[in-house]
Amino acid sequence: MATVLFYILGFTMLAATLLCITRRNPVHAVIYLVAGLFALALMFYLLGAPLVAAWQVIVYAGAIMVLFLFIIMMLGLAPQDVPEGPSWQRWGPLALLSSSIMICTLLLIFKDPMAGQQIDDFYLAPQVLGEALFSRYALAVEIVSFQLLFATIGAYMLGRPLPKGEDQ
Amino acid sequence: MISFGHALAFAGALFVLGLTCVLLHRQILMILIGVEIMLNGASLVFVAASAYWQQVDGQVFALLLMAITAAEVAVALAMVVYLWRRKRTLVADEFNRMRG
Amino acid sequence: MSLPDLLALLPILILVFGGTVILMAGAWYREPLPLIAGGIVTALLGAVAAGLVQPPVVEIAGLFSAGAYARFFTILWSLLAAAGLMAAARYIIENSIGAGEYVSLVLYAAAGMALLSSATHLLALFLALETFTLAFYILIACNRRCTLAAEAGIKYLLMSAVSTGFLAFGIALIYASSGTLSLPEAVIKLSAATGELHAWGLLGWGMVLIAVGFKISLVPFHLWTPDVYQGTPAPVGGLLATGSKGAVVAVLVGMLAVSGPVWHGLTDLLWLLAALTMLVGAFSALGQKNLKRLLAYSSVTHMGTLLVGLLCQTSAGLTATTFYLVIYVITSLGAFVIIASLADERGEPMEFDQWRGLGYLHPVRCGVLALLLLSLAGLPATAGFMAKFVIFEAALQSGYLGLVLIGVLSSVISFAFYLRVTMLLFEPDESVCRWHTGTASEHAVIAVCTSAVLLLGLFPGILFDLIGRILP
Amino acid sequence: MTAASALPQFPWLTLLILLPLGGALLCLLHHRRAEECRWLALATTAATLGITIYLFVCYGQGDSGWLLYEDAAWIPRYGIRFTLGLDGISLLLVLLTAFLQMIAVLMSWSEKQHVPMFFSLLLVLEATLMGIFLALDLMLFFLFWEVMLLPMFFLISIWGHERRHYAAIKFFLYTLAGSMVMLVALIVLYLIHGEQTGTYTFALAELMQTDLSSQQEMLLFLGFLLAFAIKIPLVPFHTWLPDAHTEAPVAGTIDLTGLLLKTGIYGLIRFAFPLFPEATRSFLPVLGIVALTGIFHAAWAAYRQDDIKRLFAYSSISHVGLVVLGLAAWQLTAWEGSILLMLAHGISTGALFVLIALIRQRTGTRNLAELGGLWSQAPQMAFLFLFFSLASLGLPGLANFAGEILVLLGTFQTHPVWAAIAVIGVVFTAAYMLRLVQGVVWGPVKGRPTLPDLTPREWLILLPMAVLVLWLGLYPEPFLRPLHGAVVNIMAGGLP
Amino acid sequence: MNESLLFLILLLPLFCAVFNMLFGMRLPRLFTEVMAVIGVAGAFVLTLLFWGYAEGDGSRAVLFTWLNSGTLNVSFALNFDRLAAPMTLMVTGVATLIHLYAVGYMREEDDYARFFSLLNLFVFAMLVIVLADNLLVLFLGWEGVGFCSYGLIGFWYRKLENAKAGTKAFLVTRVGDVFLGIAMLWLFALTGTLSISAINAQAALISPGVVIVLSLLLLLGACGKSAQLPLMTWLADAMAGPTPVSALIHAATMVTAGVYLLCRFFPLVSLSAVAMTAITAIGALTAIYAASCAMAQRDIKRVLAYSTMSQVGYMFMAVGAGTVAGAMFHLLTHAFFKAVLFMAAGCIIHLGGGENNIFKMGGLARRGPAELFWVFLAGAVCLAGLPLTGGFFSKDSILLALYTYPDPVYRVFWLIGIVTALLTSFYTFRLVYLVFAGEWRGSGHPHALPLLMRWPLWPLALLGLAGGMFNLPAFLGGGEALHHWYGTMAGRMLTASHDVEWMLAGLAAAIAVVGWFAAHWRYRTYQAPLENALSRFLLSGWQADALVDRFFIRPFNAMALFSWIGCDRTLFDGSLEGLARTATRCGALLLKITTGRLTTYLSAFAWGFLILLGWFLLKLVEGGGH
Repeated sequence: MATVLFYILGFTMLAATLLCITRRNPVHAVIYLVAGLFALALMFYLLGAPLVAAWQVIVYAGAIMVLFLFIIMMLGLAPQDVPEGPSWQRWGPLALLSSSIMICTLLLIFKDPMAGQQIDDFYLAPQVLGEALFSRYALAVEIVSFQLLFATIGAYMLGRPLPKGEDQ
Repeated sequence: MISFGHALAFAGALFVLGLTCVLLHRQILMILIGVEIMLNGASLVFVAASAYWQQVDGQVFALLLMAITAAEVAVALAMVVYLWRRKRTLVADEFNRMRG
Repeated sequence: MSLPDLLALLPILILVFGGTVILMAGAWYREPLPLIAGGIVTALLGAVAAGLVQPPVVEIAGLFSAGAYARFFTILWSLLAAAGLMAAARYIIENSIGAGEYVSLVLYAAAGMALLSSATHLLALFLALETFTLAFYILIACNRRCTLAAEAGIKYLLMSAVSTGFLAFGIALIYASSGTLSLPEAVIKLSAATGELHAWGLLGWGMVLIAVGFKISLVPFHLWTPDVYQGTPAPVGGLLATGSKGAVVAVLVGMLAVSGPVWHGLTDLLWLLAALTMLVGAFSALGQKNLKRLLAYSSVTHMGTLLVGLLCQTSAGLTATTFYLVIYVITSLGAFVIIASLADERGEPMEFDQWRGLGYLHPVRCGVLALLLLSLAGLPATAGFMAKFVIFEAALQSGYLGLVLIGVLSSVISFAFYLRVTMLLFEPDESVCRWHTGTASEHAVIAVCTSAVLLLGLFPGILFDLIGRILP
Repeated sequence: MTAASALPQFPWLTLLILLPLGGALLCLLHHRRAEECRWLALATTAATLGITIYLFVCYGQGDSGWLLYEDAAWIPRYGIRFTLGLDGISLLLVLLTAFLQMIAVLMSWSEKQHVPMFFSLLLVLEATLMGIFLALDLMLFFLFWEVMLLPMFFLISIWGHERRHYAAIKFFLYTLAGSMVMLVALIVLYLIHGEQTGTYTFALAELMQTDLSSQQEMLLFLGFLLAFAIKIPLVPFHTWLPDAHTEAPVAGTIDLTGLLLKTGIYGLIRFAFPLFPEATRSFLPVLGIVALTGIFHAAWAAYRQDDIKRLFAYSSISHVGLVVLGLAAWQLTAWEGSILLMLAHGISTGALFVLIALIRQRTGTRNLAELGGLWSQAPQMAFLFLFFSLASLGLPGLANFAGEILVLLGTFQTHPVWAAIAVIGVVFTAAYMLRLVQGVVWGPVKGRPTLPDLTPREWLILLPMAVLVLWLGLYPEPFLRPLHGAVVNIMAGGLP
Repeated sequence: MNESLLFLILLLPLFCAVFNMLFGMRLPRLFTEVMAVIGVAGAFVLTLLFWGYAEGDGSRAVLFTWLNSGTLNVSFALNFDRLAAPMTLMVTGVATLIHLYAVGYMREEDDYARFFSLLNLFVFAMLVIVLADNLLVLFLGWEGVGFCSYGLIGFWYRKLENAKAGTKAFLVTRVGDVFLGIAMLWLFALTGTLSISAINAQAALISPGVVIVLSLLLLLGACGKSAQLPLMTWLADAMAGPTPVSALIHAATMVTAGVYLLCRFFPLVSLSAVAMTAITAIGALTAIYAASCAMAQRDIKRVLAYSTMSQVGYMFMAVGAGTVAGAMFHLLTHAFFKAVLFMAAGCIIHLGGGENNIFKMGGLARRGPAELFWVFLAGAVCLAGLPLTGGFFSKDSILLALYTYPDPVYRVFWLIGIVTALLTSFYTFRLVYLVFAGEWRGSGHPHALPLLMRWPLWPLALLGLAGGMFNLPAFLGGGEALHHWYGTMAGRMLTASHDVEWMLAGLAAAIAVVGWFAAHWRYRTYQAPLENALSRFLLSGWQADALVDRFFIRPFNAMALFSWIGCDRTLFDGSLEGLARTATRCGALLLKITTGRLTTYLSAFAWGFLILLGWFLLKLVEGGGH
């Protein structure tokens, strides 16, 4: 049952993503992506990662994508402002490139002897994850926190309005 | 029982789709979205591998990856705003004053 | 996190907390000079701490090494940060960039590089790499008066983001394949599986290679380099060209030094990459008319040569690579600082027309620039030659005659374009005009770099001994 | 190694290198006073010349050991040592270097542009040349060998004539390409030796003991030979020389002809031959034929030149062809002749370049079609021009003849056909030389009816050269004496 | 006295040459002139003083070691022996008179110091040849005379033709030097020494085949200097020089150097019959060739030049016929009368106001001083070989030697000699008639003849006329003094019955007279020069210059052009520049990839990734294979 669900979710996710990347309107794209991310979150859950799944929804779908939407709105990127996304002249070689990459990647992935292994049932309780996060990986968390701090600074430095007369 | 290979295949497909998005679009925001998709693919591998190896590390990586993505997106979007203000365009190819 | 761990982390802590303090101070205190001075002192303190404090542990939290090798690079990157700040002082003030933010970002980047150089864990590697990459996004673009900087910023950012994607996926695959995130273990597991080639591991390492290749600009992932170098203000460019590449190479060297020869599956590929990189970099630089772009292509060539050293995977090769790296960092930094020191309200001299005949107006700096360029080219009696020599020696020892010959070819071509610049500098030209005379701090950095290049060129034994002792 | 006595002796050889370097540094530091730089440079070169003459007088008695030997550790990790040694061959070349460099300094006295840099480059060049002729550690040699290119490059590219950039780059890259190949060969040799014996070293004496398979030896020899052949230059690797000669300022031209070309030959003698005796033996016939080809090819090409500097460039190629022929003959007399010819050629052609520079200064042209009647315009100059041209075409009694005849006499002993063909080259030399003299010295006066004749300073430059040309031509014994022992040593495949 | 004092003979002219070179223009003219004459005259006197050294086996003097390397040890050494002594005396003696003459001749020349200096240097170099003990020293003089003649022929360098004539002389003689040089190298390789006497002593040990080649090499070397076929083209052009130079170089000294060389190496050369025949053949061919050319020449000096060539041919024949004494005898008498002829020709040209063309002269017997006519006539009769003159005896002895040579081929040479004698007599009297008979046809104003240009002719004229006395043949009651003086060096003893000798002498006398009559018949009254093909052919010296141009100079030029343009410019530089261009083009191509557009860069990323993937797949397939 879980297995079937996993595959359904997987293909849903891929479909949503495919729709996302072919949209010309960024708002549509983001919405499709959010759908894909939800499916992914459920896959995480099925793979025994409830906390990651929850955060996927909260952080990715909830925060990051909303941030994207926010920026699109803020800059007022109406669909006509968006350059014609994929133009058909570029499709040919790109489709070839992408599909070759896709085929090669999948071939490589299936070529590995481990590809046939099954994932045993696994469930990682949030508290175990939390413990690992704040003991073994405490230093990593610190680094990430600093990174977020400097990202804020950076966003502030770059995002400030330009002095008068300097925008073109 | 989920096949490890299949999980990775989903992840790989997601990654390649993200890469395709990056290649396909000329608009900076869409390129960033493509990168997010690629990173999601990576997360899926981590989580799947974590389950396969019955370890916590993969999930930790996935979590921290998410955080880092957030930081990066913050800066990237600030840059987008900055560029928009400067040039009123988000087409990546418009930024080609330096070349050769 | 125990006390010994913290003690071992002291230099990083100094850099990071010093940076944070200066950031805070910058919010209240708008005078830039003291902030910059504080930053320099912090960086130097970090270096001193790394040099003097003997850590009680060899590994920090299973993520970072605390060995002599890591400390050496911590010192190097701290000093680089100090030099970068000294060179940037005028740039910060004249462009009214927030000094607190700038200084803290540089210190933070240095901390990131130091962490990367000492990473022994894939997560640590990823985080440290992201850390200074993030800092560079901002540093490149933070000069709001410069349009080229914005363009460079977005190019670097997007390319870097994609490479992050590759790195993350690569690490994920390695993890999936080996079940561990510890760097040496993962490497050993890969190399242990010689009987049956692990597709995932191979693919994972390949993707990591792409990310690394992007960072150190290997062909074909090098295309951003000239654009970003050109757009980036020289004080930042100096750091970008040296630290961000050097730290990546350093971690690879450290990894190989611990794990011994690996990469059986990748050797041919790396061979090809190194050859391509050396040649494409050299050929591309031939037609350049812009000094910073030229330096970018030259750095491509240099990274190709470094890759030759890495490819050897022998102790001679790693020593040579480390030596080469240090020399490259010093020389390259010197060149960028000279460009920075000449910058004035017109910007930096970049186009060749601006350099023509400049040697007679600014004889010392142009002379030194010529020397540094020739050192980059590998003229004997400068450090650059010793560096090239040891790489070739190691490569020949490992039997890479073909690569060495390609390296020789690229050296000869490199000489062609470096010589063109040096010739240009001393070509009498009436229309040449003066640039900034430079400040004492800039001159100090140039002097240090120059004397290091000369000293290490004539007496490279000092550095060899040091590297011999620190290499794990 | 025997001469490496335990007694600490005065480090003359190191001084020979350091003195010009110090002078160069002082010149640079003193760059605000151009006038004083000239004197500084002159004093430095004079002091160097003094030392070399002192060494010549003290040690030029034909001892077969090292006349002087200095050795110090340098980069122990790679077995690189700072080893200098002086034997008869080096002694003569060092002497020539010091002499010609002083001439070059005097000749550049009226240089106006960027004087301090000019002289410091000249002095650096001198130091590196000394290093080349003295170094016994291959890495040390290579270091000097490469660094030498740089001052020359700048001399051409900054102070040269119209096509200076082209010429400078061509010169640098061409010679660099060769020497990079040599570097690779050098490292391979080092590694092979290291693997065999366990000691990794660049010391010439030890590398000579390496056992090489004949194929290895041939390849390595070719690697070395390429570098030297380009520098010598042997046809067909010679085309950089006419350009470099033509475009270089006079001091540069003197150094190029007089000294740089000699470094290639010296490299053959000192390194390529002793390191790879088997390969040398099997390659000598090829070398001889190449040298012969060079003699004729260059003489022909010289015949068609209208730029007199270019003409002399080709004449130099032709002359060094004869020098190499003498080496290829592998015969004692021929070798001594070759080395003597190197000296003679350095001086006589050097003097001719001096005169060409003076002629150009006065007439503003180097084109044969625009010159003529120099004897009416400036008889003293014309006389000297004729004199050195005759020396250059090998008139007996003048310097070149002594060397040439030794080469030919020696070569005939082992390779009669080569020698016989080379003698024909003598006519060809005469052909282009006489065409030159006819165009410059004789004929109706073109341009101004009179030109300022030689000034005392110019006499000061040319007179010693004329005296030396006569001396070498009539009584070369003092210069041959130091060679006897040294040449025997090297031909026997060893070092003193 | 000491033997090394012999060097004074050499050093005196050298010293005066150097002195005049350095200070000549700064001192009074007279001083320079006196120095110049003293240099030569002093040498003459010294030769006389040192005459005793030449007797017996001669004397060797060593100054210092010149070259010393390996087995080679060459000294500056002189050998004053019986062969050298008369030659030295002749060279210095004639040169002294020529110097005196030159003082007068160059009275109006400003650049006199260079002239006298070169003249002295020339004498020095010639003496070096004569006195050299070893081949290297000989070569020094050999090349030295080459250079001095170069400088003297091109003395009036402002006219480019003169300079070119000098260059031509130098170059052509240098071609000969190549053969001498090769011979020298070979001799050294064979014998391990360069000493001439040592080589001659060892000559018998050399294998016969090698001897032939060596002799031929020496012969060719001699041909260059002596203007024999095929290296004769320079001599006629060399008349561009001042007349004293022509007298010195082309009469007395340089052209005879070749003969002297062969005489020096006679012991070696005579070992090979083939070489001897070759020498005779060359001499005979040149003699008749030059005589034929002389018949058509219009320039007085060129007539004399060709006559010189022809007479030197006789000397070669003499050597070839094995009589060194005969060769030297003719050499001496020829030096005297030819010097007279040249110097008188100088006076004639002077009188004609610089006119060289004999068809624009005439009537000089009355127009000029009578003594000039007599002096010239004296020289002419010697040249024509009228009986009892010096020329008659010396030529006769050569013809005798040819006639009596055992090899029948020599009869052919003898016949050529006779025919040549006929031609000689004809063109000599043609010259005399054209110059002295009839009316003045020229236009130039005569220059005054200084005294110094007149009286040096007399002693030479007398010596020429009476030259026969030196070696009067036995059938005339003579003692063959010269022959006896040379002793062992004299070569073959001529043995013929007096009847034969009388017959030959009579024939020679008859031939000379016939020639005279023919000239008298043709030129007694003025005849304009013939303009037919034959005369043009002879005038141009059988088109020799054109042939040389066609077969040597043009190919040389073509080769030179090929080396310079074809090889260096096109092939070597072209390929180098092509390489550079290719590199630059590669660079430009690579720069095109750097479009500045992010999409390009990202697709480069993707392509790189694809290649990586492909590589791995390949690896895995291969890895799966085994």
